Amino acid sequence: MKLSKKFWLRAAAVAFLILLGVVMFFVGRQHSILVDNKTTEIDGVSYKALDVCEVRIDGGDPEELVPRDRIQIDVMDQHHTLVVSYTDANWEEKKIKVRFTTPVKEEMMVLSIPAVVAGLPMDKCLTHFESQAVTVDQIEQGETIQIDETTSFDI
Amino acid sequence: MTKIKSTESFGKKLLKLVKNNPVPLMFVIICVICIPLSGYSAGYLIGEIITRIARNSFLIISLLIPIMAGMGLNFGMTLGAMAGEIGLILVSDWKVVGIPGVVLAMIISIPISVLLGWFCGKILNLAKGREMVTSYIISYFISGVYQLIVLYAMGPIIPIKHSSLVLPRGYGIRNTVNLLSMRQCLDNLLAIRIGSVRIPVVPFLIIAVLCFIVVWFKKTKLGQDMRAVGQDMEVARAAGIKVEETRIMSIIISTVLAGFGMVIYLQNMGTLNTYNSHTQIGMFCIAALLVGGASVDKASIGNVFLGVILFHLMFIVAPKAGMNLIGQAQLGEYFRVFVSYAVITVALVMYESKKRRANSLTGLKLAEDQEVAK
Amino acid sequence: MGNEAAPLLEMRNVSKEFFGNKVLSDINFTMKKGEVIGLVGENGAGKSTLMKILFGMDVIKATGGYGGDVLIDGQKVIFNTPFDAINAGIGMVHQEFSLIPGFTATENILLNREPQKHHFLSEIFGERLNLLDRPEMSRQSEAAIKKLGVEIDPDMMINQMPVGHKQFTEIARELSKTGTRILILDEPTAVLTEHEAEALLAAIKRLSEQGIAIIFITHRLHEILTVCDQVLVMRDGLIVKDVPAGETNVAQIAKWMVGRDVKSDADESREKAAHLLKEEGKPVVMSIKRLWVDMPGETVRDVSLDVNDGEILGIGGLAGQGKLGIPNGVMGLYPAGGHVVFNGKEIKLNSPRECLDADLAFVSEDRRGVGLLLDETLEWNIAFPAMQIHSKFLKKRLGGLVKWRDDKAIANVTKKYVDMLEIKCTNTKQDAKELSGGNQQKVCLAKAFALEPKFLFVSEPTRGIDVGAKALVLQSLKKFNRESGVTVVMISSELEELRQTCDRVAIIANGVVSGILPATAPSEDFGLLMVGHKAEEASNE
Amino acid sequence: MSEDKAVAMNNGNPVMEKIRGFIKSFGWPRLIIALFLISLFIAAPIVGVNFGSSLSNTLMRFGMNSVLVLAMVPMIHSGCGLNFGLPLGIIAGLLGATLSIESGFTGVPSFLMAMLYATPFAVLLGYGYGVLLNKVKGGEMMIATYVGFSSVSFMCLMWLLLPYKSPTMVWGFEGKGLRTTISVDGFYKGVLSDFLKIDIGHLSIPTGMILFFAILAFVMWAFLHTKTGTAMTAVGSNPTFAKAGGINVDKIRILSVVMSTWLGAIGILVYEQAFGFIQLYMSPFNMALPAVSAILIGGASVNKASIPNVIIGTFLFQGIVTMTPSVMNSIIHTDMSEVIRIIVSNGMILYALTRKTEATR
Repeated sequence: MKLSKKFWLRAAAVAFLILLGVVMFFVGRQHSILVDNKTTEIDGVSYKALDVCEVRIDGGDPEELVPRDRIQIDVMDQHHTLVVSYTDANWEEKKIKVRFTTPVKEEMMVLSIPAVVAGLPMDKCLTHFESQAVTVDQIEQGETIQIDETTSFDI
Repeated sequence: MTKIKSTESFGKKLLKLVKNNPVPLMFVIICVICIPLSGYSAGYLIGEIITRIARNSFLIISLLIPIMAGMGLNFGMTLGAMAGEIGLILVSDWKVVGIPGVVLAMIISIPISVLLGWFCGKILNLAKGREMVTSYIISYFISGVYQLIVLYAMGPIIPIKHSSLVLPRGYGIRNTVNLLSMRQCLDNLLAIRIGSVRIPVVPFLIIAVLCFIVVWFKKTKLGQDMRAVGQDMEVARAAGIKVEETRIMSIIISTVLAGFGMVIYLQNMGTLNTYNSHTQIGMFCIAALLVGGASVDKASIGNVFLGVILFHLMFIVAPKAGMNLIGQAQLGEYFRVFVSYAVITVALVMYESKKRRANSLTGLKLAEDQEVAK
Repeated sequence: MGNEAAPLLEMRNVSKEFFGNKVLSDINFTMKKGEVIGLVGENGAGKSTLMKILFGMDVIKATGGYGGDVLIDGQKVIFNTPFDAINAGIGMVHQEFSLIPGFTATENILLNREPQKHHFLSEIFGERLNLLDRPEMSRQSEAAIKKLGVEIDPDMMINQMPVGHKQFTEIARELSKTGTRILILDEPTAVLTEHEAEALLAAIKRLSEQGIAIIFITHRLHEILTVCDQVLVMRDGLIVKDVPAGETNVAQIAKWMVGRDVKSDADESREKAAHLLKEEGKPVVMSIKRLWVDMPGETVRDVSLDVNDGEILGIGGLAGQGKLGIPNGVMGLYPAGGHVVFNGKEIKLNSPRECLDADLAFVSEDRRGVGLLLDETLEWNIAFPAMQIHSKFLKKRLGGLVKWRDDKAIANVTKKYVDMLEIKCTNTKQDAKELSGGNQQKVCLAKAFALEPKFLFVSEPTRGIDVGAKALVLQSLKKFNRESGVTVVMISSELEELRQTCDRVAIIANGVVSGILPATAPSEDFGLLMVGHKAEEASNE
Repeated sequence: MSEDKAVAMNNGNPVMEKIRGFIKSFGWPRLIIALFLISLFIAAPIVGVNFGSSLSNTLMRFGMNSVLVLAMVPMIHSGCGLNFGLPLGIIAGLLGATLSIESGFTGVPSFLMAMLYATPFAVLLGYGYGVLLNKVKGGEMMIATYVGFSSVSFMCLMWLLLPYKSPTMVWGFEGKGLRTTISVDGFYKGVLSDFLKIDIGHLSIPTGMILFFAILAFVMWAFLHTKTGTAMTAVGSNPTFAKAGGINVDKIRILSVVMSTWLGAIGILVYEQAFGFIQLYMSPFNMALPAVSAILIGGASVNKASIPNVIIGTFLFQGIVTMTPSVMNSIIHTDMSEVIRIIVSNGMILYALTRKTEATR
């Protein structure tokens, strides 16, 4: 059976839509990056927290971190640039710019700034974050579902 | 002489205008009375109206095509709204945000809308002559199916990961889904400000494109067929037009557009009332369209915009006017609900009685002929 | 003309049965290119069935097809749907307009055959998203209108057009179809004014000159003589005459149309004449003055008619001329105006109740729509009007406060009429919808008889029922009239039936009374009245 | 179910033919619903749900809702279609209820007075509604729906504005405007449902309430056997026939609408006395749909209905509403009753609307 030109065009249109959906999924995927400025130990080497630093991801607002700070930055897409400005031991202003990638499946990751500053490869600095089991939601008890055609007159 | 004639014709024109457009005029009067009572500033009102045009027009435009195909007001547009909501729930669980999230939600809604629209069209073909009441019941019926899916299947069957979406019992979606991550992302893109009024350029562009598509659609073969089917099914059938197929098409198109419209609507609202958002949307869209001067068998893009402006103006000012007048905001809220329903009732009654009046015209003509013959 | 090639259209031994009821037999005729054939005949003569066969209408196939052959260009053809017929070059303009009211003439002429422009999106979404090619549409419709040679505005909405223009639009639509060679016009002039009809006749001539063959069905016989080359006269499913138009005249055609060999019973006609003589002195019981009735398809324009006490008056005429409108208007089922005086009292129109209270009764031609409660029992059907109007079959309860339905009395009266009219049913509790047409008709009669009226309108009492039932129905009507002295007005499309049953027969044409003749008058006189010649003209010719 | 399949396969047997004819006339959806309910009743004792108390529950709800379902009958009979405008009758009932409490009656008299007060409102509203429906013949159902909706929302304004004084009904802190829920405790709570109540173990039968329904149903049945009742049926069966038979079709239709509206008003009073509360504002909004689907489940169609349809339909519908939560909960630990109710009831209405034989009107 020979498939008509129309069939192929239609298939292409559907494929385009699916592809668009997939692209949108990748592009629009939100990742939460927990930026850490803590003394950390990676592969047996300890990296000390910075005294003070300023972090920017993807040209967003700069955030200042003092030691033992952890902030959450939400980003879209997989490819990101990180800019860290800090003052090193010699009181010299330094700026480091690195690129990194967040895998699609990762929703929340920890980014260790001391490791970045130490020049470690990004896959060492950026690690998967296992969320703790306890959330507010599990404390709250029940929620009644309102199925009532008349409740929302707010438009 | 000429002057008298022109004023006379003007008077007649005015009378005709009043006679042909009682509903919009009634709303103009309500608004004129309520606006000063509410005490809102012009800037505030204009800003609100612009937001609401951007938010609601797309949904209302989705009603136009079934009207063209003679199927009356499509109360089944809520089916599309539900499809859009399912898209949004999934997208927010997948943590796809911003404009990509909106686009993805729309893409997900398409197959669901097509399926539901096809179902609705099939059923309406079985109930010719009472499409409206049937589509109205379909919307309730599918709403039940929607609840079955969202309340019971989401979790165990359709994986939902985030506890912020799922009810504490472990399955089913919460009453409200937060869409903060994509809230007004379309509206804010390229938005410009004139004075205190923010103009959401992108939604307006989308609506403009849709209007263009509707106008273009009327010029296509399918559009022509729909108009023919809408005016006389039997003649269209005799001419070889596939009547049933054409009617189903019109409902499918309307449902898909309603799905898109719902996504646009909800990205502006920023929250999704999982079990209630869609139920009222059909009613409000239909009321707005009718307020714009449309009737069951005739509606245009102009009706959509006039309707949104007048209807929502009333919606904004009524509670405040009630508050200032009697000291009860609740009164104004009930008032606007009452007006919405009353508008639909009046429009339906006018449509039905007009149909009957047209039938009695021939008799009058016969009597007249005999008078002349004498 | 005289080429040796096969004729454009030929019918050979065409016959058709509806459920064992022969409606067409042995139809033979041929038709040449550019020929205009006039087809005339009474209602039910088989004209429309013949045309349905030619046009491949679904109903023919659904009822078992037809016998014989239809040949086009000497080739045998079988049309399963109208679309097959259209492809073979046959165009048909039906009696009822098949136009979309809110479309322009152009849009209607090219309905579902619009020239289209292809574009990219239609590749994906299908041909139906092609854009309409408006300039090309205008060109084609103007060409079709020009071919017809009439002046209609192609951009005018149908619902703003005068009737004549609608008719022209319909014809133009057939012409715009590629290769239309045969055009069937089913009573195209019935709705036209004189002026418009003339324009149409001129158009027919022009089309014939262009080589299009036309079958022209009409009741206006002089039109046939003006434009046709050949006249086919049909009666009782047969072609009784096939003559060149030049060799005949209106009176002759009228005679052929109606003049079957009446098996006139000498006794009966003598009896009838005697009865008529006896009744002549009788007073007028109902007098209808300037009645108009708005009944779709059966408009009554201006009817004045006197009915004598105790007679059976027949009202005949061709379909669509308004004979059915008279009883429906008087009895208040359709909007009506004018004056009706019964027994010296004016009857209010548009009020069925007043008529029934004045002891009038009506058996409608629309059995299923008006005559019966299909979903209810025979008992209900027969007893209902009598119960409501005369409060019969009711038991008083609680000191007359409650009028309780007396189901036993109802069963008894139903039984009586079932026996009297020989209604075939399992029992009196059977639903009316389960009965055959003839028995349903008897139920309708029983319903009217149960009212015990002084005056009875019977509309098309024998429509769609078999021969046996027909005779019984007519007999019982006659008996009812002669024995109970009830005045009966019987409306029927079958002239012979009227002449057999009635004392006098009034003929309605174009919404007015064209003449009243005694039933014994020769049938050609009736024929002339039917086709709209006034009584004086009839006697002149 | 498997038995029915066997029936379908067994051709030629006259008994089987008869059964198949019965299924066809009864309609698949009704059969499925009936089988579903029967299986619920069978499953109930197995999963440990008390049969007696479920049955009493069903009976209680039957009594509460049956009069509302009965209110469908007159309008269906006269060919006005399904009464989606039932909220209008309910409003008349609510006016009666609130006026009776306002006048300070207690006990049985308060119920009687509520009925008495409700009557003129029901007649007046019903008359206007009937006149309107006569203007829109052919489009009754859609317009009925919206008449119901607009009247409910209009009454929302009125509940706030009308000068009610009784402290049991008025918002305490403001002193004006009625509360959304008003207790009828001390007024007419249980006047019917507790009257002649029979208790046998877990089973309790609200005799009074069922008796009250029986009286109304009998009156309705008797009415349909009178001259006017016969005319009403004829109007619904074929309005042209009725017109040709000298019936004033419009008048009969108005009468039927008034009757439906009045029954709606009485129905809500019966509902309230068992339920214990008067619910105002938006609550009458969706009262029509359950009543409509109940009578359809009982075997009525868009233009034919009988008293048995009311009884069977209400019992089936309320049976499902009461049984599904308890039984389903015991089986799968999930309460899907609300969703099932929505799908079943609206599916039933949809089925009735799309039946070919009924689509002619």
